[in-house]
Amino acid sequence: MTTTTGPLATRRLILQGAASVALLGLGNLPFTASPARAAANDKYPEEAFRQKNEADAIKALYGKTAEPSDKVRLDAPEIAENGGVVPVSVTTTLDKVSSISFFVAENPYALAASYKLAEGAIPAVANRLKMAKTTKLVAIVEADGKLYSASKEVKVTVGGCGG
Amino acid sequence: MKRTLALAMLLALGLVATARAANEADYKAAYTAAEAASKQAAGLRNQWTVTVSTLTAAKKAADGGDFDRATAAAKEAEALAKASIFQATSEKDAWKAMEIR
Amino acid sequence: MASSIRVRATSNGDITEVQALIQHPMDTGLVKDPKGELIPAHYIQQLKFECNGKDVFVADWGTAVSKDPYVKFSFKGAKKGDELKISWTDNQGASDTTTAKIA
Amino acid sequence: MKTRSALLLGSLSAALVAFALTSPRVVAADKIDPVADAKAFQNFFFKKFPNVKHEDFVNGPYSMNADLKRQWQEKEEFPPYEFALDAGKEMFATPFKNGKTYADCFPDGGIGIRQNYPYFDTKEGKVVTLELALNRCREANGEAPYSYVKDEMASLTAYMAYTSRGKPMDIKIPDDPRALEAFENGKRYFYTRRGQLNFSCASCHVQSPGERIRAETLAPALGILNAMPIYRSEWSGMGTISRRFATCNSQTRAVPLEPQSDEYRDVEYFLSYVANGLPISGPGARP
Repeated sequence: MTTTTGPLATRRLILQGAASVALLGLGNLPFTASPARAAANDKYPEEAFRQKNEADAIKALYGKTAEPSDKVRLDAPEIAENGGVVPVSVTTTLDKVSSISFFVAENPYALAASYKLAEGAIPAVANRLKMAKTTKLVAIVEADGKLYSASKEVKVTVGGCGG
Repeated sequence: MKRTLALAMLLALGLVATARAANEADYKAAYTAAEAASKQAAGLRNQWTVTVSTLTAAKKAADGGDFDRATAAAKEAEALAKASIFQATSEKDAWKAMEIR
Repeated sequence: MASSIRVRATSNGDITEVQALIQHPMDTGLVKDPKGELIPAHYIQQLKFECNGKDVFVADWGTAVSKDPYVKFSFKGAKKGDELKISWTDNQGASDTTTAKIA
Repeated sequence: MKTRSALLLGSLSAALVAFALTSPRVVAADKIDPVADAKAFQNFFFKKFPNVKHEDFVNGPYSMNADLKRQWQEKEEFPPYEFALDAGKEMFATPFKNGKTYADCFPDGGIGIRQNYPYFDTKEGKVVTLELALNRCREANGEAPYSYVKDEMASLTAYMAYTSRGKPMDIKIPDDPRALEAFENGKRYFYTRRGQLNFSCASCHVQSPGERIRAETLAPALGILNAMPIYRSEWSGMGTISRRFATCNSQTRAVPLEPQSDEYRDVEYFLSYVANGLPISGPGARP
């Protein structure tokens, strides 16, 4: 994330503040909201990418919640070399995996990337993500209709000494 | 240790705000002095970015008619310029202390 | 000008490993340019990999994917010489496509 | 802001005094002796980081931190400077309006020669860097020179560096008092403190390589230019040596000089000469 100090950083903080306030209101949304169609369709999950926080984004994308599983191995640096380019990858021993997604909790919009794996695709993916600041990183794997997750904290800060 | 003390002292000296409200004449005097020091620092190829930004802030404040702030900023710019001149001259020999031999 | 997609697909007989690097600014729409105006959001939304006529891998991307995005995955069911078709579309309607032979 | 930098100033000079006391024997270095300087320079780093392989120093921060090295190697599989490299290769082969190309300006057609730059031009009596030679080639062929800090220059130098990858740095100092003077000027610039933060290049790259300045790990000065030009995630773009010098200056709050001004050419000459023997690893990817 290019370092934007000054007015913009404060604007983003206000943004996040507003987001968390809005979220409280959402909290009591009836759980039985219509589950989004299975992620396997071709449509770009517009709604999921608009969600601010990770729980909403998972619900919007998959319509169900995930349970942590040690079969999902999430690989990300402890201290990001640079918030703009963070190499992140996930592999899993689960089979019949149809979708893998990455959520960066502290980003303005939590859902970063979602991958749909067709028949024969090896359940693993590596990519480079942007992280606004030190954040929890969550990887979700949809295997045989159930959701499994792994998460890790990545420390992010700017570089350089003065300026 | 002695060298840095002098540097900090010089910096502090420049920051002393004049008691009575500054008027345009005070500002002009302070600004010309600051500009001269800044030119000298540039001449030594050792200008500081903060000197340049403080000088522009002084000018901006003066254009806005706030001569108190403008004079204070001009004085600070002068102090910064002087500090950078002091740094350039003292480093002429001081650099050898860090040289790997 | 060369395509915006650089891809390397290598097969060890059974599994094909695919790496792709795409030239794209991936602007989030939250960053200001030096003049203080917001740079409009401009990011790849969908990236598709097809082989032998069917999708093998589809990426849906948001604004958190890095500039000049990179992705790596592998899949079974293709062999050396098969053709891999890669295409992307972004939120401003631009797109690009290229094909690569599996080495 | 003011107190923070005063604090920095104070703590820094304390560290300086400590360093000065421990630095090896102080000898009146009136006679300029680049060979001895280079030997002392390299030994300082070899002793300070005994388990870093000598040729690994050219990988800057990645020679200092295992986790960073892993992140870097992952990126090197498909490096972000790939586009600049391809663009540079294409530009290098594209003839100028007069039909000539860069190959006509450089020995061996410009391929595999980066390790000899910068060199001391005895006719001009000054150091000539690769970036300067490229622009002079353009001007000699009626083309407008490129900006020293923008992508075109970075792409050209990326391609030329790539053709020299692995070759040991091989900078020569001719038997010419002006060349010795340029070397000494470069050395003086490298060790001179500047900016309100009162840092010299050595304050970071000699005193504390491997340590962090916020997110970044400081690279050792030895071999620091061998990986140039670099793709920096921080700039999410390519950076030439000129751009790196200017940004380093402004970080210590010193106003940068004009790109390719004598001081920058001389410090590049000094830093490249003391890295003689270490492999060229450009173009590089850095935080």
